[in-house]
Amino acid sequence: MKLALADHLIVAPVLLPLAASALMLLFDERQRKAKSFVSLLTVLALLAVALILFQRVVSAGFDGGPAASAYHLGNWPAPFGIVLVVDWLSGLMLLVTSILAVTSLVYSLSRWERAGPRFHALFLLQLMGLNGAFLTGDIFNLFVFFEVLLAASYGLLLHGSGPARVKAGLHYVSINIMTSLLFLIGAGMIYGVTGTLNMADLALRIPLVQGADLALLQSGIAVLGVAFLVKAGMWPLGFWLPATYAAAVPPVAALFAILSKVGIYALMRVYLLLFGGKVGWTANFGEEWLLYGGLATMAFGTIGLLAARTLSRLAGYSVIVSSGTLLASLGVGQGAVLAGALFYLVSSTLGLSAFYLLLELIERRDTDPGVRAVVEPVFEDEDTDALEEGESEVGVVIPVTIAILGGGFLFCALLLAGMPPLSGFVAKFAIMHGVMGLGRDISAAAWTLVALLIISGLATIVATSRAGIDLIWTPSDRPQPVLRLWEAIPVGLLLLICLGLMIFAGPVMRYMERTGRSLQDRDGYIHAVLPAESMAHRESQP
Amino acid sequence: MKRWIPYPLLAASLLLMWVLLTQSPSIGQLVLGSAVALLATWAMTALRPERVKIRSLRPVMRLVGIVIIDIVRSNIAVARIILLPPRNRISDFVSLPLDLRDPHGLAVLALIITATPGTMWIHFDRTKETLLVHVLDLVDREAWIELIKGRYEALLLEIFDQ
Amino acid sequence: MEAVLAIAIGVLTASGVWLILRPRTFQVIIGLSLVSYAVNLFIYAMGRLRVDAPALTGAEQAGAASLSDPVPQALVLTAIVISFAMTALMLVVLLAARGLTGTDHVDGEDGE
Amino acid sequence: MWAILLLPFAGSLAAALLPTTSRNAAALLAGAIALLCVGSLAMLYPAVAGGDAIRSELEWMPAFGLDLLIRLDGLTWVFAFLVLAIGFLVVLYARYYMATEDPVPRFFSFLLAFMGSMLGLVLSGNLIQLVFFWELTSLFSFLLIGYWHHNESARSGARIALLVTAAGGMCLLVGVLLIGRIVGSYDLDAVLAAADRIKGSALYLPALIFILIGAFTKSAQFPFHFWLPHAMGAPTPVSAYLHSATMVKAGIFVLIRLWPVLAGTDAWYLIVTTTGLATLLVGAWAAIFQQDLKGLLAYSTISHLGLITLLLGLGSPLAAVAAIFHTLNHATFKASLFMAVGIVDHETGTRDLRRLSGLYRFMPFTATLAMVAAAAMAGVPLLNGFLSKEMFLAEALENHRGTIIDEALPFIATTALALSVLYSVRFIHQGFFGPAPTGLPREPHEAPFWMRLPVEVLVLACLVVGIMPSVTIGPFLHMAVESVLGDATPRYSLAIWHGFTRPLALSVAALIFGGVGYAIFRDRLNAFTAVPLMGRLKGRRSFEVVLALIVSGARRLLALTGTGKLQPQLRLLVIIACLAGLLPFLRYGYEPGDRPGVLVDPGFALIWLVGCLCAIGAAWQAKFHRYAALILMAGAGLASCVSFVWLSAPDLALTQLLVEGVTTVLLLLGLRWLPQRHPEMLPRTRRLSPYRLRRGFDLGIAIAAGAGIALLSYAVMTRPLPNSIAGFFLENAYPGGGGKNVVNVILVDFRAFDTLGEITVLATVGLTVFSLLRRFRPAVESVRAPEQQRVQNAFDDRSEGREVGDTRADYLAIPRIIMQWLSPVILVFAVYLLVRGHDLPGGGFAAGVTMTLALLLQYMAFGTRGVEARLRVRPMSWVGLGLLIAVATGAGAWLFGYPFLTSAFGYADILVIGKVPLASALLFDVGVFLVVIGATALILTVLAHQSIRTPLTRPRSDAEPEAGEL
Amino acid sequence: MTTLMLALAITAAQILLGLAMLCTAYRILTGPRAQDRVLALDTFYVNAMLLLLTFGVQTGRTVYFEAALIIALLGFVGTVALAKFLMRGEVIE
Amino acid sequence: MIQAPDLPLWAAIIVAFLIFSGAAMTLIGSIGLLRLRTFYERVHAPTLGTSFGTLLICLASVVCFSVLRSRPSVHEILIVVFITLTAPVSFMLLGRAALYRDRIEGNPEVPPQAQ
Ligand code: NA
Ligand code: NA
Repeated sequence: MKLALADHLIVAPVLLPLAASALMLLFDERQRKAKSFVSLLTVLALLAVALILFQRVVSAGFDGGPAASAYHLGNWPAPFGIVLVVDWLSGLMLLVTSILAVTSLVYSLSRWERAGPRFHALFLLQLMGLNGAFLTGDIFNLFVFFEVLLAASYGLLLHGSGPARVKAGLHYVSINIMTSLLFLIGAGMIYGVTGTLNMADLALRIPLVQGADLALLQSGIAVLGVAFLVKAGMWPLGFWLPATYAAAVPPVAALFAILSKVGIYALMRVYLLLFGGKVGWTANFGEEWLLYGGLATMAFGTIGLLAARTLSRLAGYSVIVSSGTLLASLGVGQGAVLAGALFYLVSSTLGLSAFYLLLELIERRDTDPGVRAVVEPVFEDEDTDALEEGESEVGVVIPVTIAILGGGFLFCALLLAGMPPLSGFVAKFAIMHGVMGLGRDISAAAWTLVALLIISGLATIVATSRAGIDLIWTPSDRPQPVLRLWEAIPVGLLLLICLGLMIFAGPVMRYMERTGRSLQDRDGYIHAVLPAESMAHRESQP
Repeated sequence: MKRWIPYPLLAASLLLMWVLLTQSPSIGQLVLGSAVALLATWAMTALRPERVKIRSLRPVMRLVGIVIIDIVRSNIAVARIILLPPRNRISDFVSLPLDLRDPHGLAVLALIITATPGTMWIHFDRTKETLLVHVLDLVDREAWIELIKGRYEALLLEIFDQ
Repeated sequence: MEAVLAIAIGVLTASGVWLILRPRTFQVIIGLSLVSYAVNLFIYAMGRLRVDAPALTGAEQAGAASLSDPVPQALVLTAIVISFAMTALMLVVLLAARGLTGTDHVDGEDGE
Repeated sequence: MWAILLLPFAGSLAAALLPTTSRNAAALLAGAIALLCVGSLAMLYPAVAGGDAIRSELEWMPAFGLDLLIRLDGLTWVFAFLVLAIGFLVVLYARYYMATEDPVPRFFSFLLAFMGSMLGLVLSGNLIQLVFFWELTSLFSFLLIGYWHHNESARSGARIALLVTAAGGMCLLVGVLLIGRIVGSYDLDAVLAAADRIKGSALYLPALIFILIGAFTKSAQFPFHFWLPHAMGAPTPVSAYLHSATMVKAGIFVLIRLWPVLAGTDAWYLIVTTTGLATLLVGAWAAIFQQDLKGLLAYSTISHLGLITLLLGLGSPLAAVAAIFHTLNHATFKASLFMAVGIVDHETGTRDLRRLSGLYRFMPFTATLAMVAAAAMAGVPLLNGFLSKEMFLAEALENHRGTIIDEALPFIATTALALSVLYSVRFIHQGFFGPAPTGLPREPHEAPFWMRLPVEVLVLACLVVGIMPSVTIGPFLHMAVESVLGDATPRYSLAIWHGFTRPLALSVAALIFGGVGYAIFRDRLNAFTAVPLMGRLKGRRSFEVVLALIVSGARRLLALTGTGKLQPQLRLLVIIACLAGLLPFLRYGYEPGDRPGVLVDPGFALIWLVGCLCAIGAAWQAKFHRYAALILMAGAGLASCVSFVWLSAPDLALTQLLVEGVTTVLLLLGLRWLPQRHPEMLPRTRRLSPYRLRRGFDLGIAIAAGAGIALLSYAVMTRPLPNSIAGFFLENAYPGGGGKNVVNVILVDFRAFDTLGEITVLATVGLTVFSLLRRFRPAVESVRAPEQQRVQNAFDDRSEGREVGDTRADYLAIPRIIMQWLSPVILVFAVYLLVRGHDLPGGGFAAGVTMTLALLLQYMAFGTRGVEARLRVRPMSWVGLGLLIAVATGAGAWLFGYPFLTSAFGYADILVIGKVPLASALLFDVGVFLVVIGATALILTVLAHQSIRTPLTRPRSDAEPEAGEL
Repeated sequence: MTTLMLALAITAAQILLGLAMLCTAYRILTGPRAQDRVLALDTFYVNAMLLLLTFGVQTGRTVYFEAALIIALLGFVGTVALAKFLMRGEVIE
Repeated sequence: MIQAPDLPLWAAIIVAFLIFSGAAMTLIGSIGLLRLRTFYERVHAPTLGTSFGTLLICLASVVCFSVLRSRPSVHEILIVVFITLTAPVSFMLLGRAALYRDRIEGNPEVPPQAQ
């Protein structure tokens, strides 16, 4: 099958960062300017590609056409070759990723890229991993991209070195290696029982598994699910998350905001695709685990929010709460919640990212010189690329620094707490509307979800108001934080997008609803991936 | 010639190795093998090995023959030592002075001594020019020294230029 | 054969898991390696066992069904590479942790 | 209409952007906007007066039944008018109240935003929208209360207000969602039309409770009232605005708005009446003991809010009318009182009743105004407060439900009103009469005209309404009442004189009791520093204690439910994974399949006997004998390599064998930086039982995990193979992929994308390792050269004729020759593996690792410096190049219009050589090859480089003389 | 018959090699010294290589040859590193 | 798996003999690893496997595949060559390291280093 040039765009989100980072490896380590430039260019191109792909999904999907389109790598037919699929969900995730990429990168350019070597290559590889994970339609390829994104995240987490990062890194690496092994076990068993790795093909084959094979298949899927849940940070598998995110340098943590969502994405993708059929045993498989796990995660995150002593921990537990909310929303098993959950996903990801960018600016005043000493060169041959040297530290001191920081903080807090005027409120409303709006009775679990949504929002207010008042309102003799324009702009941009999400909640929600529906009605995806005759063939089987 | 094929013997051996590996002496493989062998020899020049100074290749066959015989003999001897019940056997280190200086010659000697069961090259002290060998069944210290110096070193001295 | 391999996988896993649960970083890295061995064998086993049937075809196609399943093998190859990479990474991180925290305890603090 | 809503927000934004010094501009802007809005609202009056609601809709989230909807009816109009008119007066007042150096644009910005939110709230025609603005009022009130955030009281007051009201807002949201669920719409008109459905629904009670919590928190009803007095840290204009017409009235507004659909049930009656009653009493009781004028007003506000709530709770239409009326009256007199107190504070520098006295002679105008307003608050005839109070008393005397509340209501009402009289009298008498004050922070004098003007306007309103109610407030009240009650609007009269009625009697009694009470207790009241009976129940303290408890509880709970340690996390992970894998078998049972097994080979079994022994040994030794554990691990690895060969997976065996070698070297490289561990280092306490218990438990987990995975694999292996995708690969590898080695064709063609990802992982890890080791800080003990080197170098140094390093040179002299000559051999072998990989076991990865091993041998033989003096080792570039080749090969397919990684192969007929198979996949494999060499070499050499780096802190002490024989 | 004889001989050889590996395993496990373990590991590698060769003869396939060749050519890399670590305290100086 | 390639009797006998004796030789070497007393004695034992064991089994392979394919198959010689080149390197390095370790511990069985 010959393709037009534009059709190859689907693979660009993976190849572009890969090629750019490969190119950077050929550069000398000192050519920072050039690397920053290439990096920025790549990220902007990624944003453009994501927008185009998104636009395609939107225009095709809302016209009633097939929103999902598949790219058969190597020109091998599915389910044999690997496919990349852009559909409602992956298009959205790509877009969110590239937005975060742009903001985090711009933010890092003013300072953080210099905290260690090879930042840009790692950053781009991280993007490649994320994009690949969102695009792939193959379960083992998903593993590979998980590894790519994890490998890059290890590098980025450790960027800047220092005891806190290294210790967090050790935990993060150990847990994730173990998790990857679980992923392999799960994926292996799924292949062992079904004989395929393509997700669409699996969706067709899984309902046909019968008898004693069922236990094996479910066992494999459950193990795989555990792997996803670790990434998503579900209680009690997500204790690593706040510490890890807190240790990372701000632009990295800001990009990591999407990392925990990869686990959620994988759950949505795999579980809804494989078990969305509502046929036989696949109906509602594992739902209650997601639900109760999600609720427990929300509760744990809430406790953490209240207990957090630093802003970065607070943000970490917000990530947990957000994960828990999404898991529980997935678990309540009501389609109407999906749209709200997706909206929430986008909104909370952007909000958390902004929060991570911001909190360092706020806490910057407390920079402890002792911390820096540890990461100073140890050996004589280090080249002098430490944070301060060479470049002027005098930024554009905006006279209203505090006002901007305070305002930004306030908006982030509101966003995370689910208060107006930003999109957090709409997201929370949409989830609650979904949870309460359906079914004959509101189940106890639904009530709990609502209660936890409220309580976690309150806890966010309690915690952020305490921290915000301490850091911004309380007079102190700390020096005025130095805020650079290019650090403020990304935060503002993210918040602006959240405001936009709120204002244009109608169309956005329409998209989310279509996304939610497409996840439940899997045919669009399967049709896009598998050739028609194989569908027909499979469907004719008992 | 020297410039293009710095180590003709090496190149030839590598080509032979290629043919053995591919198990097909077709022209195609020969050409490819030659190319690879050349590539490898060039790579070798980059490593700048010490020059191999060979005086004569004639004693090589004799050396090989001796070594094979010794290996067979000592294999049996060592097997007996292992299998038979322990007797009063002395195994000890033997230190002997060497006249061989050429590193490649020494390397071959080391290979021979170590590959032969029952003797073991431990250490060559270049300052004192003495070799330390461990012998499993040391009946007669002098006999062993004579064996090494007379049987192997002498031949090697003939082969390698000093 | 199946039983032997299953037991082998089990023993490797058990040893590895036991090490992973130990408090010293080096134990953890050895444990992860052992579990990786086990997982590689496990994935391989998902294609069922076949002796003397490597997945080599050719113009003179043997019956495809009689060959061993190449898919898990390809997956294991990828997994081997990745687990090697992860071992390297883990090692370096543990060295860094050892240097920065002054102990090889996984939590950076001594005392069991 | 949208303009009315948007203007304040736009103004807020504009004010925020003004320079901090432009107080006049900001005030002018705020005032103009308020006036403009009042004007527009007035123009809408005729349309509303007709009794119909004006609706204006903007699509927002139609899918959720959520559209932006402005709905203007009588009630809304009146409330909006209050918000805007009092807002205007507050702006005027604030202009003169706020200090010159205060950066007021921010203040006016918040004030305008608050005004907008409040307007949005009352104008909402949609319940969700209402909640939206409701939360915004919480937010902006927080900012306003905390405006003087350098004061601790302002900060904590703001935070308390925020927490309480935001929490209430979230409850309100739930309640509203429930209403939406019952009604099927959030549209206010739809909701109001569905009164019966709501009251009959099973969800009525939860909805009611949630909505009431929301309303009560906002309107400072007992027991949520405590935030209000603490909000007094706000600038007085803010208090005047928030606590008269706006913030606290939001709750009342919601109660009134939803009165038709929620009121009239027993639950409503019981909850609302009781709460109102309690609030009425508590507020009034606390107010009389206040020494701070603003505190007095705050509690009086609480009390009056309780009164209104009580009225609404009664459920009768007349009571509702009274409630609405009193809401309006309270807004006017309370706003003016706050402003008057503000003037007093402003001009004297204190608000302490005990210090103030005789101010009348200094500020007669203000005093008069305050007196009139206080009289209105006390319910003195000819003032507006009197009218609504009479209505209240009349309702109090009515029998509503025949409960005990009904019986007691007249007495309680009278008592509360008497208290109200008492604190009003106390306020006026103590503040404005008596001897001249002494020791005030400032010399008191009359306030400027413009500052008094707002008070005068409000007081005038009190008077006019009080004297001529039906002419002035009548139509508006009627309009508001009708919009709420509709057809149920009762007949009521706004006359000043209804004759000698029972309510009048109670009213008079209250006035007398209040006056007498003040006369008796005035001095004693001044002595109180806390409110008797309620003193212990300090709202803020207990709130903060509760918060602190929550936080410390959360910390304890967090420690209990979470962990920062790695072992417990891994333990949990393993346990959960085991359980997850196990659960399905509990349901379906475990049974091995019936596929005929492969006969056991003794060699294979023995290999694994050894392998298992090694694995267990590694587990046993890893703690103290790292080196031994490493060897044991390699043994186990070798067993799996051999079994891959045995089980027809030669590619895996090759790869794993090669990786084994590299891994061993890698771990050894690392081991150099890990200081020794000895069993002696263990303290004896390790033998304690919890430690053993944990080990036992871990052993159990390990065995369970092992057994579990063994059983799983056995079950799968004994089952017949499903109809898998493998068949396609086996059939198409040669015809479609041009390779006979199916595994390799999968790797470089069918699933080349996996391989691309995999080499990316390798490259990324290389980068990470590189980055991390650039700042490597070795453990203190291992900075020095290893002990062996120190000893050997010392020996060399000591010995005659030897130089430092000779031992090493001697050691490696012979092996290094062999290792060097082997490198071209290994290179040829690597190329062989690469070239043949497509048809036979091998491939780019195996070839790459082989090359790395050759390189490693050189490094081991010649040392880092030795090798790098000879070779240009630039692994980073190799990685980059390899990745680019792989990507470019894949992208080459685009030129032909095929997807990425589409392979091409053919047979090139080259002269002499004959047919040579060429596949683009081979080029891809070359990329893999390069990346693998680059990345593995990068990792290993970067590690190796650590040894030759010179630490900044400590000179390298190779030649350190140390005792020891060699 | 011929085949059976050969098969039995090969299997017997494999068993012998397996037993040889068991011997090496004993040394790997018990040492006593580090050098004993290394030596035993090296021997284990050689034994495994020979086992692979017998397997190749048994199956009549040459595809397993490269695995044996890798052990022969590169199996010693690990041993060299281990030995050098013992002698010098670090693998690459 | 009891199987073997289909060889003529003479070849089968040769192969069987070579393979069995090679394995036996190797086993003897490994037994030596068990039985011999000191490390320096034990270090001799594996050479049985690397020399005779390998040689015999490779010869078996040569015979087997040459007969099977009816053309000379001598690539096994590479294994013999490689193992002969590489095994001594390991043993030498290991032996010297052991010597150092024994000397540093003052083991009387090893000769002291001459200054
Ligand atoms: Na970092
Ligand atoms: Na391959």
